[in-house]
Amino acid sequence: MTGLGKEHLRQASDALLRVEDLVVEYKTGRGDMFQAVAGVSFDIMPNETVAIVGESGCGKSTLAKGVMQLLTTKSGKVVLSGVEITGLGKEELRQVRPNMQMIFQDSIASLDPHMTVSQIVEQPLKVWGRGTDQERKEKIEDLLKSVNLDPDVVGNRKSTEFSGGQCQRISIARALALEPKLLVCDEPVSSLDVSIQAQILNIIREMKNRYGLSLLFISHDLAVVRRISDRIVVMYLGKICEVLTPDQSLSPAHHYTQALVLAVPMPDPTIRRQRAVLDGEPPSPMYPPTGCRFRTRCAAMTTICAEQEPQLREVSPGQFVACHHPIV
Amino acid sequence: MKLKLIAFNLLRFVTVLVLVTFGITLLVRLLPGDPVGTLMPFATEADRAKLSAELGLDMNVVEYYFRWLGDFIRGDFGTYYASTGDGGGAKVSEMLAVALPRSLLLMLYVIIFSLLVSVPLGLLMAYRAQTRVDNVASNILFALYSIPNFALGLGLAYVVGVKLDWLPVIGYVPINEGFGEHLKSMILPTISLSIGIIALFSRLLRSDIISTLREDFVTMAASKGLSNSWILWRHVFRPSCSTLFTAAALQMGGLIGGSVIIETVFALNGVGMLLTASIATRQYLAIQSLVALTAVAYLVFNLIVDLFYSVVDPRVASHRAS
Amino acid sequence: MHRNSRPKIGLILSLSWFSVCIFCAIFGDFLPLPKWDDYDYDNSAARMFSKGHILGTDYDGSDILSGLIHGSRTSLGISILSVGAALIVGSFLGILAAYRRGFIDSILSMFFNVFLSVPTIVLTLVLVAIFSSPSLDGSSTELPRELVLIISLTIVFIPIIGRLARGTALSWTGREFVLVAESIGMRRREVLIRHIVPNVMPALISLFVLGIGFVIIAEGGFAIIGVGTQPGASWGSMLAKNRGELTLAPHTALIPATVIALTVASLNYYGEYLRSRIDDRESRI
Amino acid sequence: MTSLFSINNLAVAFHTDRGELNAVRGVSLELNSGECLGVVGESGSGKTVTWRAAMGLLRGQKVKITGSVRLRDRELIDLSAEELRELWGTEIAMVFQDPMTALNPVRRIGSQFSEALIKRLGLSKEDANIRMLELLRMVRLPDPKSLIRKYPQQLSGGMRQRVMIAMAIACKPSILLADEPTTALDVTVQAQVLDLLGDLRKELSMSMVIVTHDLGIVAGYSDRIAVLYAGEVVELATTTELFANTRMPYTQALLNSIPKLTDSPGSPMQVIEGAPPDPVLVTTGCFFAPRCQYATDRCRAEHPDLVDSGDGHIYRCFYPLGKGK
Repeated sequence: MTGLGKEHLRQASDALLRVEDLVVEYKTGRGDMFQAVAGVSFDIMPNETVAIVGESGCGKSTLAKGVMQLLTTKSGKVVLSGVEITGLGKEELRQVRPNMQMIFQDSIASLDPHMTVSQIVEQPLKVWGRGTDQERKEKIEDLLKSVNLDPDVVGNRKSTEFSGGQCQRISIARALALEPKLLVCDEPVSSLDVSIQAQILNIIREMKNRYGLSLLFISHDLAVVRRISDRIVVMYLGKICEVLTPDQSLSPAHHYTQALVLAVPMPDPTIRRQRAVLDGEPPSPMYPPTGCRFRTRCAAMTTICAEQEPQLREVSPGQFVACHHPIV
Repeated sequence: MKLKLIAFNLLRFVTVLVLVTFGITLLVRLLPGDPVGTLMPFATEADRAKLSAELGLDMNVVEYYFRWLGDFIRGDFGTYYASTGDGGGAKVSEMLAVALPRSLLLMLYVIIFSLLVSVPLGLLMAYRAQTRVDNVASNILFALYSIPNFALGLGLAYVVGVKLDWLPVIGYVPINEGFGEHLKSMILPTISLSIGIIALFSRLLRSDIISTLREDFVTMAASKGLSNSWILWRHVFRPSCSTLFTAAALQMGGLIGGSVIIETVFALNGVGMLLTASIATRQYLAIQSLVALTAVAYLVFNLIVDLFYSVVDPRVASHRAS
Repeated sequence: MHRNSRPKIGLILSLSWFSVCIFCAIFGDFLPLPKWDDYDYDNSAARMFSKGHILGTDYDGSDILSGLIHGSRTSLGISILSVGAALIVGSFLGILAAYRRGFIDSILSMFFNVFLSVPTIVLTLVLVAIFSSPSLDGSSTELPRELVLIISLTIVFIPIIGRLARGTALSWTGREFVLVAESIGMRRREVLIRHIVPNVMPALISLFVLGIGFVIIAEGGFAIIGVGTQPGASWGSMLAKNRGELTLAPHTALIPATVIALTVASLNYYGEYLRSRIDDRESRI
Repeated sequence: MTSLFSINNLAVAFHTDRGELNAVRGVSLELNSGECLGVVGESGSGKTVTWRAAMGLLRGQKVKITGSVRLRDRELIDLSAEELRELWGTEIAMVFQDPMTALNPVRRIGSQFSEALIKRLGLSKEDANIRMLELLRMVRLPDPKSLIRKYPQQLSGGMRQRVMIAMAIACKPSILLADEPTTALDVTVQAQVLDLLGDLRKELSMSMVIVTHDLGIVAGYSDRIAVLYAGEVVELATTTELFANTRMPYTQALLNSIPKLTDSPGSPMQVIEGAPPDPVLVTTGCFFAPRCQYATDRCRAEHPDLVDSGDGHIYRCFYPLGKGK
C-alpha cells in the first residue's frame, strides 16, 4: 500500500488537481472511528482523465466526495488549480465550487423530483446569477442538445418521467452549466444497461473534449475505465496499490490488480476461462491488516509484507506499484 | 452492544420523564386565579396557610418540583380538596385506587379486542390485496375510522342499550360484583373505542405485509416449495408486525388518560373523568399528579416497545445503535 | 405499490361535500334561514321537514339546519386555524431540526417527545383550563371560548406536525440531489427552501387535511366533557347538547353526528389521496 | 440430449394502470438435461419474467400467462398451486440476484435453511442439521457451525449468495435457475461464485439456466445462449457459434458496445442509439428496427419470425449477418 509514497505525483504547478495524503474517517454504529480513505495522494493534469478503480468498500466514492469537500476530511491537502481548498471557510469554499462539479451513480436520485428539467439545468446559473434570462434560456437549450436531449420535448417535464440513462444526461448538462474545470463522475454508468452505458460514456468523452475538462472517473469496472481514462489508479481498502496507464492494465505489477483483471469474465468463449485467483473477501476497513493491506489474500506474501508498508515506486515508465514483490 | 442500546433508551426515558413532569409543574403554576381562594373560600386562616404551604406557593418552582417528585415517587399524589371549601378532602391516591383499575381494564380490553380483530383482518386484506374483499373491507374500515368514537358510543348505547336493552348503558360494575356483569358493563365502551383503533391497526398491518410480500425472500421461500400459510406465518408475519406493535404501545399509553370522552359518555369514572373534574375545580396537586401519571404510563409503554425491539429484532439491534 | 383503488368518484364526492361546508361557513349568514340561536319555543323538538324548519328543531326550539350552517363556521374555523397555525410553526421547526442536525435537532426532538408523551386530549384540557379562566393579567374579561380552543389546539398540534415534518425532511435531506445542490454552491438556506420544503410540503398538506378531521371530532369530545364551545355553536356541541335526546328526538343528535362523520370522511379521503400520490411519486425514485 | 424442460410460445401480460404491459411476447426455449443454458438480455427484455412465469412464481399477481411449460412430459401451466409447489425445490430451484433481500432479515440462517429440509424432505431436526452443515461446507463456507447462528446482515454479500446456493441445492433439484446470480457482487467474488456454480453443476449433474445481462458470464459458463430483446427470443445458438457467427444485428451491436479488456484503450464506444420499445405500446415490424443500422422498410413493416439455419442456430431477422449453413 502507498504509505507516504508520492513518486507518482507530477509537477505540482502543472496539476489542475493535486491531492496529498487525504484521510477520511467515518463513525460506525458502535461509535468507533475507521478510515475509509487512509492517506491517498494523486493528481490530475488539465484535460486528463484519471480513473479510480476498486471494489466496493475500497473508499473510491468517499475519496471523490472528499476531493469535492462534500464531507469533512480528517487530514491531507486538496489543491484545485493552485488553491488549497481543504481548510477553507464556508464562503471561500462556496466560491470555489463552480470550478468542480459532480455526477452520481443513481442518476434518478440526483435530480429533484418536483423540479422540471430546465429548472434543474438552469439552477446553477441562477444560484450564481450568470447571464440574463434570455442568455440562460439559450445556454440551457445548448446544454440539453449537447447531451442529445431535445429541449422542447424534455424542457418542462418532471425528472421522474425519465429513465436512468436520460436522467444521467440531464445531470451531465447540469454539471456543465457552470463550465467547471474538473468533472467528478462517481460510477456514472454502473447501474445502466450496456447499450445505454456506451451512449453516456461517449457523451462524457465528447464533453471533455469540447469544454477542455479534467475528469475524475470512479468505477469498479476495469473494462470501462480502460476505454475512457489516460491514467488508472487502483485502490484496495482505503489505499492506492497501483497507478498505471490503460495499455499497461493488461500487464499489471500488483497482485490485486492482476486478480481484478483475471476475474473479469471475457465475452469471448475462445479465451480459456480462468478459475478465480482470489478467495474470501476484503477484510473490514475497521481492522485493516498491518503492513500491506492486501497481504491476507496475496499468494506472494512474505514476512516483510506484514511488518512494513510498501511505498509506491516506479517499476516501469508511468507504472507505480506499492508492493514488496511486484510482478515484473 | 445491546446493553449500550438499552442504557441509551433508559437514559432518554428518564430525561423525557423529568422534563414532562417539570413542564406540567410549570403549566399548573400558570393556572390563573388565586389557588388558595378557589380551593378553600370558607376555611380557617390556619388551614389556608397549611394549603399554601402544601402548594409550595412560598417556594420557587424547582424546589417545589423536587418536593412534589419525592412525594410522587412514594405514591403520595397529594390531596383532592373537598368542594365544601372547608379544608377537608380525600387523598388523590385513594381516589386513584378506584379510578385507575377502570381505565387500565378498559385499555386492556380495547387493545386485546383491537388486536384480535385487526390481525386476522389485516392478514386477509393483505393476502387478498386489490381484490373485492380488500376493497370492501378497506372502504368499511375507512368509513368507521371517520365516525367519532363518542358518536359511535352514543349510537351503540341507544340501539343496544335503550332499544334492545341487552347491555347496561351507564355505570361501571367492578369485577368483584360478578365478572359477567362487569364484562357486560365494559362491552359498549370497549367497542366504541376499538372501532377507530381496529381501522388503524389493520391498515398498518396490511401495508406492512404487502411490502414484505414483495421482498425477494418470500419468493425464495416459495421457490423452496413451502406452503403459502407456512410462508405467511413463519416468514412474512414477524418482520411486518413491528409497526403494528409500536402503534399498539402508543395507543395503550394514550388510552390511560385519553379515553376521557368515552368514560364520560358511559360514566365509567376512570382516570380521565377524575382528571377533568380536578381541572374543572382547579385541584392543583391532583392535576399535576394525574397528568404526570398519564405521561409516565405513555413513556413506560414506549420504553417497553423500544427495549423489546432492541433485543428481539436483529435489524433494529444492528443499525438502531448508530 | 397499492394503487389507490377507490374510484375517482370518491374524490369528487368528498371534495364537493367539503366545498359545500366551506360555502356554508363563509356565506351562512346570507341564507334565508332563522337565526341559529333564536329559540322558537312553541314548536321545539319538531320532526324533520316540519313547517319552517326543514331539519326540525331541538328541545329548545333552535333550528337544526341553521345550527349546522353556523356550526360549520365554528367547527371548520377552529380546526383550520389551529391546525394551520401549527402547520406553519411545526413544519418550520421540524424541517430546521432535520436539516441542521446536531444540537438544534436534539433540542427540538426532545421538545417534541416531551409534549407528545402527554395524551393529546389531556394536554388540551390543561391548556384550555389555563387560557379560559379569567385571563392571565388578571383582567376580568374571559377569553372567547373559540379563541381558547384554537390556541390550545395549536400548541398541541405543533409537536405532532413538527415530529412528522422532521421525519419526512430527514428522508429527503439524505437524498443525493441535496448533495448536488450543495456541490453547486447553494447556501444552506437556499437548499432548504428550494429543495427540502417543496418536497416535504405534500406530506404536510396531507397531515393538515387529516388534522382538521381530528380537531372536528376532538371539539365534539370537549363539548361532551363541558369544555367545548357554547352549546349548539358547533357541530360537536350540537351533538353533545342533544346527546340526551336519543329516545325522544334522536334526529337532533344523529344529524350533527352524520355531518361530522361525512366531513371527516371526506377530509380523510382527500388526505389519503394526497398521501397515495406522494407514495406514487416516491416509489418511482 | 433429451429435453428436460421446455417453454413454448410463453406470453406474459401484466395489468397496469397504463394498460396491458407485454413483458413476454411468445418465447420458446428448450433446456436439455445436464446442459447449461445462458439467457441474455438487457433490462426490460423479459428474461427474468419468462422464467418466473414458467416456474409459476407470478401467480399471486394480476397477470395473464399463456403458452405451455413442460417439465419432462408434464404440462405445468395448468397445474394447481399445490401440485406446482410439489416441484419447487425438489425439481426446480432458484438463486436470486440480490443477496441483501433474498434472506429473511429477522431469522437466523440456520432456522430458515433447515425448514426446507424438515418440511420438504421430512428429515428430523438432527438429520436436517447434519445435512445443512454438509451443504454449507459444499459451497465452501468457512466455519458453518457458527454461521448458522448468525443473521443475514452479519454476513458479506458473497457469503449470503453461497448460503442461497446451498439452500437451492438442498433438495437435489434437477434444474437450478440462477437469476442474475452475481450482478450484486464484486468482480473477484463473482468469479468465485461462478466457479462454485460450475463445479456444483458437474458434481450434482444438474442442468442450469443462467439469466444475466453480462455476455462475458454466459460466454464462459454456458453451453448454449439465448438472446432476448423486447420480450422475445431474437437469437439462439451454441456459445461458440453465437460469438463466431453472429446472425442477429442486435446481438452484434450488443457485442460491439460492451467494453472488453482486449479493446484498444481510448477508442470511442460503438453505440446503439435509442432505447427498447415501450412494452405497453403495440409496435409493428421488427422491434429492433428503429435502432438497427441495417433496417429496411420491410423490417419496419413486417415482424420477422424465428428462422432455423439448420444446425440449431436460430435468429429473427430478414437480413441476417454472418454465413448461413
